[in-house]
Amino acid sequence: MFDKTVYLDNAASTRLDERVLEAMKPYFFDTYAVATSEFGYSMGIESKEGLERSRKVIASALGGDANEIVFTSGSTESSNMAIKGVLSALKGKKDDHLIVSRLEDFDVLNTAKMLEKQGYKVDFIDVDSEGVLDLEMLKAAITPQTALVSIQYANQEIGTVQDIKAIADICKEKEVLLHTDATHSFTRLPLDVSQIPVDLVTVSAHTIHGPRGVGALYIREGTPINKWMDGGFQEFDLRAGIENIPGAVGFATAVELVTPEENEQLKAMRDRIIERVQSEISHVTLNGSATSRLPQNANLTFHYVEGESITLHLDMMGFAVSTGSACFSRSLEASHVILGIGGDHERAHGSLRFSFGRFNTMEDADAIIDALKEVVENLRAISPLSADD
Amino acid sequence: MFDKTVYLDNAASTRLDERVLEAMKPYFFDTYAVATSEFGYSMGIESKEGLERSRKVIASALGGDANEIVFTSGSTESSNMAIKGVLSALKGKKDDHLIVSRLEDFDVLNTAKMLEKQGYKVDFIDVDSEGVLDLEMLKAAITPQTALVSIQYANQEIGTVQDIKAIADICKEKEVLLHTDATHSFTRLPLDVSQIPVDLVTVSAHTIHGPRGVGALYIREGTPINKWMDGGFQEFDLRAGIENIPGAVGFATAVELVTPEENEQLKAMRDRIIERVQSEISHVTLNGSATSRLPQNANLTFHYVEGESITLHLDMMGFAVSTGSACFSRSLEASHVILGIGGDHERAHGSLRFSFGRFNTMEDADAIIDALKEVVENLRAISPLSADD
Amino acid sequence: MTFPYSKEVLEHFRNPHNVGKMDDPDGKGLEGSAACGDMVAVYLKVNPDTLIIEDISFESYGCASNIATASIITELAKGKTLEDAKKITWKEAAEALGGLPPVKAHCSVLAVEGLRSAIRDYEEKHGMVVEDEPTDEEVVRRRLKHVMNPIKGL
Ligand SMILES: Cc1ncc(COP(=O)(O)O)c(C=O)c1O
Ligand SMILES: Cc1ncc(COP(=O)(O)O)c(C=O)c1O
Ligand code: FES
Ligand code: FES
Repeated sequence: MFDKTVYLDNAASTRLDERVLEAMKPYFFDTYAVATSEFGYSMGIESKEGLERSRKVIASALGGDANEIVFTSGSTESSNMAIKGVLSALKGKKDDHLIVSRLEDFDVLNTAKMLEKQGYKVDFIDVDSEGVLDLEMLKAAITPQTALVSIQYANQEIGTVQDIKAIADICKEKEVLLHTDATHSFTRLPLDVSQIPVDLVTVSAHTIHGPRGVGALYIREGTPINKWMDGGFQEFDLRAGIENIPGAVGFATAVELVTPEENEQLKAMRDRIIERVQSEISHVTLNGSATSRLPQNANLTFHYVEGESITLHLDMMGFAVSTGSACFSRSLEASHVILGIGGDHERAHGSLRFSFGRFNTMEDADAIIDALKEVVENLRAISPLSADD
Repeated sequence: MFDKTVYLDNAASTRLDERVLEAMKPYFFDTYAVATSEFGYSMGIESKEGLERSRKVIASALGGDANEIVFTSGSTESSNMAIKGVLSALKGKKDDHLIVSRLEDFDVLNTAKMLEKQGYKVDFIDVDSEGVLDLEMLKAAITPQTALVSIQYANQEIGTVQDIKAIADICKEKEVLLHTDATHSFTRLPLDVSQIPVDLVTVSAHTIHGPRGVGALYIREGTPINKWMDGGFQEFDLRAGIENIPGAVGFATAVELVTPEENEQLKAMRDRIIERVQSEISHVTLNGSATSRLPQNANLTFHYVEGESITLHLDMMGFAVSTGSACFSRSLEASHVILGIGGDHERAHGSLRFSFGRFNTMEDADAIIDALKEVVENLRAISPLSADD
Repeated sequence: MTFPYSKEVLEHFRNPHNVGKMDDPDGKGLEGSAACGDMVAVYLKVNPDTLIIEDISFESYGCASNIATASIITELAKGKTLEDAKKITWKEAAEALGGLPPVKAHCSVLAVEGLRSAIRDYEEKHGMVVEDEPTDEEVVRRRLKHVMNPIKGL
């Protein structure tokens, strides 16, 4: 429909990098056997080597050991496995208390809610108006019955980055296990498990130009965790099912392709959008922290207009972005994240998330700003709401 | 190392078909957005269309409706979801009894064993010496407390195909739900859920030259089943996590590429190996049914020799096959399938599975038979076991 | 090539030394059973004056480790006195083979047991010892227990 879509929804998913596919191809066409034991046949042994090399890449990007990485089908599975696996392993010991933040993505949030229905006690920790976790509330919530704390490293929507070190130190001091969903921060921000005592980390490939359907869970050696998917003995007997070796290789390649320069470039685009929009469009609120923020994320509310209308206009002009508006979502509910930072429904409905990736340029950022100025002005012209109310 | 490996382990996994990758590429590079709601942006709506088209292909290959297909990460996940999802939905009603066959693959078998440990009652139904399920024993095992029967359609190792219609009729008459693991029969043998009253069917892409990491679960409309992976609302709110659309498209393409002619060709290679080996090598036993058998599977025991030794010799000659020998497996346990049909350990240790795929030729079948004659003769010459004992 | 086995193991596997049943052996040992997937028979010819092993052969039913270890054991034992041959350990056999995968250590253990059992058989026949323990599946499992962890190996 357009020559080229300007895709600024990289937080939802990203375009595969051609080099990732190239790295996967040998495992599609030449070394396609399952990973056999070392007593299997040559092709299976080579498959296994490809898998284990990939595991090492993921591990070292996190500062962990290869035997602490379990491949999964994605972040959702990693977080399900982390939370359900730890709680079931601790059943009867520290069995009934889970702590999560209010801003978690659904993988953690809905797992927590489901467990609450099953009889677990769950505390949802508040955040401030920038989305920063209330550390005092976290401290106060931890009891001797607390089995696990699950706090994301960076937020999917408003981009706020938590002080994961402070959170980990609290958990360590109180001797509770800590899981963090690092889906959006992985490779974009440092998280070194040899320095920061988190016990479980959720990461995923498709947010960094890797393949869909692959993720991993870092599990610190010695962490009590039960097998979550039953079946064969794969993945240290913790996650059954044939290994997705092309996927793992693609994931590892995607990790290796991320550079500090790229992250700087993302940050520059993010800052351009935040600065230009705030100076060139009136009645705009930045959602999330101005300082402690994912390099690739800008989230802004355009007051008095509704997000789905903006995104539809932008879509017709060739731009893809997402909004926290209820109208846009499948569940027709306003963003729990914007509500969680104390925003009202109007703030959620008018919010747009711009998330950058490798294939974006500064021209993309400038182009969407120009488009926004026009769209927002037109929609405001027909809106019954205004600053005068 | 060799010009070409003759790969005869297609039951473990298969080489990707180039045409499958071609079909996936647009979803890697052009239409890479997540599937958005119809109120999302264009690229997300196109992604969703790709997903739904694929769902229809899988559905119609099974005779079901598109809204009865849930995509998963593979057979293991499908079976976990089927069994755990149904049992948890029926909890407190018909809650505590599960029936499986002794020959199930680990996805079903180990799920059943884990549930048994958690307090469920599990019956393991016997099979005869060809691997055919004992229907009388099944009938007798079903009680008013039976929540689910899970019997595979075709066996992964010895290739025996069950009379799924008879099994489904029994379950229907007794009003219990039936799950079948159709991993190996899918597209190779007909299974039409509009004719045969199975309620849940596990299928997977990587056994038919589709991508790794994608499977599906057919769930008959109205079947009580709980969500198994918590998180977002994807897949009819039954399986959270971003949809692997390239994977789904690849799976659908793989299904469409299977032809009746190909299945005939597989059968011809299978029969060649069974016939030539039995007539040209002494002391050989066919494992599994001679008549009710997967078109792509031959499984034979070469008595007095051990499978890992054979496979290693064959490997050095460029052939990849697998064996039920304990020495070959990761768990160092002999095949539960061969033991399950009443074979002794020696029969399991000397068994080889030859499984054919699209990229095999009749020359491959003949070449491995010639190699086998030499290898088996040499190993028998040094074996302390012989027909004379 | 990415085999888990050393060059030496593969060489002995491909072309095992001293194979075959021996007619009229002076001592004979059979260890393991087809049930556990390993079985080794060892046959001895012993000089009754020097108690030196003058000839030795084996038969093996098992994996590559099993075959290769049985082969190297016969090489190591040939020309040794019974006393010295008894002292050959599976470690020495494994070393002579350039190492064995840890998880397969039991296969080499079994080959060594085969040799020792053949020596014991000779000694019994010649009134040198009495004690014997039949090797059934139970005994093998017990022996193998400490060398078998299916996930981690040794
Ligand atoms: C922070 C976060 N965690 C987890 C997920 C779930 O990831 P996936 O859908 O890849 O399983 C998402 C998805 O958007 C996310 O934003
Ligand atoms: C009959 C059967 N069901 C299920 C599975 C598990 O499939 P996957 O490993 O693709 O999840 C297998 C794997 O070999 C199988 O043979
Ligand atoms: S305004 Fe129409 S769905 Fe929200
Ligand atoms: S003989 Fe089975 S592992 Fe060696």
